[in-house]
Amino acid sequence: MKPIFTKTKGLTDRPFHYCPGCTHGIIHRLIGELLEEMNLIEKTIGVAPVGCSGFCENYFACDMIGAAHGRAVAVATGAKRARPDRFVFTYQGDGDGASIGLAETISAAARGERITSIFVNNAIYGMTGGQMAPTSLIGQKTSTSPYGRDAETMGFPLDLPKILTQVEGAVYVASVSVDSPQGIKEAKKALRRAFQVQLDGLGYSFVSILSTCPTNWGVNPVEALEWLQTKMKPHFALGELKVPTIEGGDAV
Amino acid sequence: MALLMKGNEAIAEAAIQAGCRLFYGYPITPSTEIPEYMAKKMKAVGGTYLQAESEVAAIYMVYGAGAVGERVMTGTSSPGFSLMQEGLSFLFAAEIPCVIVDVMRGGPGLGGLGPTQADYFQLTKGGGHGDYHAIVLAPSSVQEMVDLTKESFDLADCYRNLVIIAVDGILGQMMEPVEFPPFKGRKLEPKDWAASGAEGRPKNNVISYYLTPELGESENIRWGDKMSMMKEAEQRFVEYEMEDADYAFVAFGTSARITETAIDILREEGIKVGLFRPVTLWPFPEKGLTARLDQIKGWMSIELSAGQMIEDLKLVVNGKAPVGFHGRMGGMTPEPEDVVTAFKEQLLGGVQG
Amino acid sequence: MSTARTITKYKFAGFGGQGVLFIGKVLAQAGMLAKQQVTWIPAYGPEMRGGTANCSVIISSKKIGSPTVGKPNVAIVMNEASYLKFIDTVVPGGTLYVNSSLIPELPGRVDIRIVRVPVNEIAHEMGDEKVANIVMLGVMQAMIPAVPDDILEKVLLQLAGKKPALAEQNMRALKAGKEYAMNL
Amino acid sequence: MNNLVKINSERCKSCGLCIHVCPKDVLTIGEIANSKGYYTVEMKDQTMCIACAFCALICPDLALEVYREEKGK
Repeated sequence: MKPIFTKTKGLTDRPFHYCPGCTHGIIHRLIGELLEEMNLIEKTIGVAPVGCSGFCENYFACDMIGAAHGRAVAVATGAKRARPDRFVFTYQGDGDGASIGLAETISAAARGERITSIFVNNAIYGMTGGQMAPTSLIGQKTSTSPYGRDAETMGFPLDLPKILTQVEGAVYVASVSVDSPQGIKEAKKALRRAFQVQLDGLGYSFVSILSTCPTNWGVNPVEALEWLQTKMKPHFALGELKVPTIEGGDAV
Repeated sequence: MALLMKGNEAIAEAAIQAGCRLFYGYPITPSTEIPEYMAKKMKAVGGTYLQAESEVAAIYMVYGAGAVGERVMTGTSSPGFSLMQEGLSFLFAAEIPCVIVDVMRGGPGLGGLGPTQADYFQLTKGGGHGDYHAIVLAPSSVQEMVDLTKESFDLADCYRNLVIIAVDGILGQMMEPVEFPPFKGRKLEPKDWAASGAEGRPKNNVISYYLTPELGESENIRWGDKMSMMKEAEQRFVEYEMEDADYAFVAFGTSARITETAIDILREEGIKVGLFRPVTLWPFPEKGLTARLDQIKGWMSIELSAGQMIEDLKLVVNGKAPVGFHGRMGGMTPEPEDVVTAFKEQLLGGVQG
Repeated sequence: MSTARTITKYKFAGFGGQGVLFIGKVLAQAGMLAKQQVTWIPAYGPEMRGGTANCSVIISSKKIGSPTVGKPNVAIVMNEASYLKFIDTVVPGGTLYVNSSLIPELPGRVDIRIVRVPVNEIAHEMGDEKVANIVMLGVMQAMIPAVPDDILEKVLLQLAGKKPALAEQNMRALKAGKEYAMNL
Repeated sequence: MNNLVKINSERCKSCGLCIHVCPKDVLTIGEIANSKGYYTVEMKDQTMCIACAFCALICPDLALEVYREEKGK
């Protein structure tokens, strides 16, 4: 029989600790596949965040560094500047990248660090039990917005990829979603381009991925896909928001 | 040939000579000559200077470079050092070798730019969370800043531990003649633990957490053993006029220099006093102090703070002799004559010279 | 230089731009070349702007303990604020060099020597007011030489670096200061 | 057709996303629980499987592998 789909060597054999239906696993797999397909496993230094994906160093087959809350991009910067020959990526949640580590993210983007950030947005703090995130939607009930997020007192959800399009050193910015097989294929395409941007030394590349949190959203995994599609997608800019240009303004 | 150099610049040059090719930092007075020197010189030696967006980012950039196995340094001053405390705790747990310079200035708060030693607690007791210690070196001359900086990278690599060079604003800003003699380093193990890309070997993870309390305890015990080892092997101090001393001052850095002059004044009056100068603030040189306990009739801690090191001194003296204190704060420094007067008042029962 | 134990503590003070840190550095460097122990400490930070920039220099025949100069043997004050700040700190028997171009006759002291020199005018007559600091260094060197003349001149030339015009101007200023002192 | 979705039942967490995206409805939650207590996914109708691999694409736990029957073998 011809294998159509088998496990990538870019991931270890360790089973994921994520809740049933959590789409972190899909994103891990896409990254693992690309590390293998692009022949990067032995050349990569990944940086893990704090949050649900804070143990992801156990899953990726490459060398990994565990960062502190929000500091993954700074750690990645330090590693990349020390070893410019290595492929360096960060894997971060929305709290990590858009709240406690917002300054690090935007500053690394402004410097055009040759690193790739994968930003997983599930509109909630999953690891700690479902508190409000910088990306939580207006009206969304979380354990720290029990009556729903209201803009008056808690402000508005932050669309980080949209902001990053305004930062010169951020060369590739995409916002994708892993809520369907088609979406997953597009997400992989975006990640591949982001990786290539780094390999080509063009600047900072950033891929935001809308992801689910069935447990803390209080829905089953299939309902979670629908919640993502109907509630989250309308609130966040989607697609390849910024692509590198060559002289003459054409996309490469 | 001797060069006349500022302490901050001498530290930066010594670091480069020790093989440090990465400096991540954020400028803050009175440590700014360190990043400035690095910005100028790193390029020439094929290294990297990077100005971080904050001290928080800077210390984690240090983490990244240390985790991939490279020699790396940052330098800052007290408020910036405060911002780095979270990172220091993480770097300790991840066992990242690195060198941090704290050129202390007045506090608390934004404080002033004058010299102080009021970061002593933060430096030696661990300003971040958890049970940890950095090796803390306290030079008292520009030459010693060079010698200790060169050695600090070996110490960091040897123990996979943080090494902090603690000076005050005066030492950072002061020019003194210095020489850069060749440095014979320690024999060091290859960094096979580093997360530098898993070419031809199993993958490495460099992390700072543990999943279970059992593992948490065993890791803490292992780190504790490492700290005991450093405590045993790395205590350092320098003595001045201690051989026949009846009374002894304990002081480090600039206050030790001031105290030396006070000792000269007292010696001219025939009073037998000496100086015990800790060179390592952590590990505190307990062994050297203990060896003098039977000899010394009274101790006195001289600090540019409200009295922080005196707590460590009292733990060692343990009631065997009186312990006096004199200090200035907020960026002021005592005159040697002030030290003399305080000594006479506190330890000679108010006898005026 | 005598072989007996000597230690001289200097304070150089003025407002930012008067080059007081520079002449302190020249003296320290010259002291080092003259095989003496030296320290140089600037007052740094906000103090460098406005009021009083100053530096402390010690030249000693033995190891220097305290590098701070609370009570200088010699003080150079280039503006009025510095005069007021430091006149009382000079040790009895010490010397205070005063830039009389900018500092009016103010209450003085009888237990120290006060040397008033219109260094700005002297420098101005030479065509460059910026070397007033070097003129004062020349006065000081003529009155109580801190280091051998040739070493001081060598350092002054060295520190001018690659600017021959500046080096020449400095040498002339040093000489002008010395000559002024001879006639005091 | 005799394509195969090979299920690593120890990795399956019974989330049901594979069933949700399968265009041919060949998967179901089975009656057997794995060591973690999850009733794992099974192929209920191998003949209908077109080996599109949508199930494996969306499986968050790497529990599925997909094989296509090769012609003439």
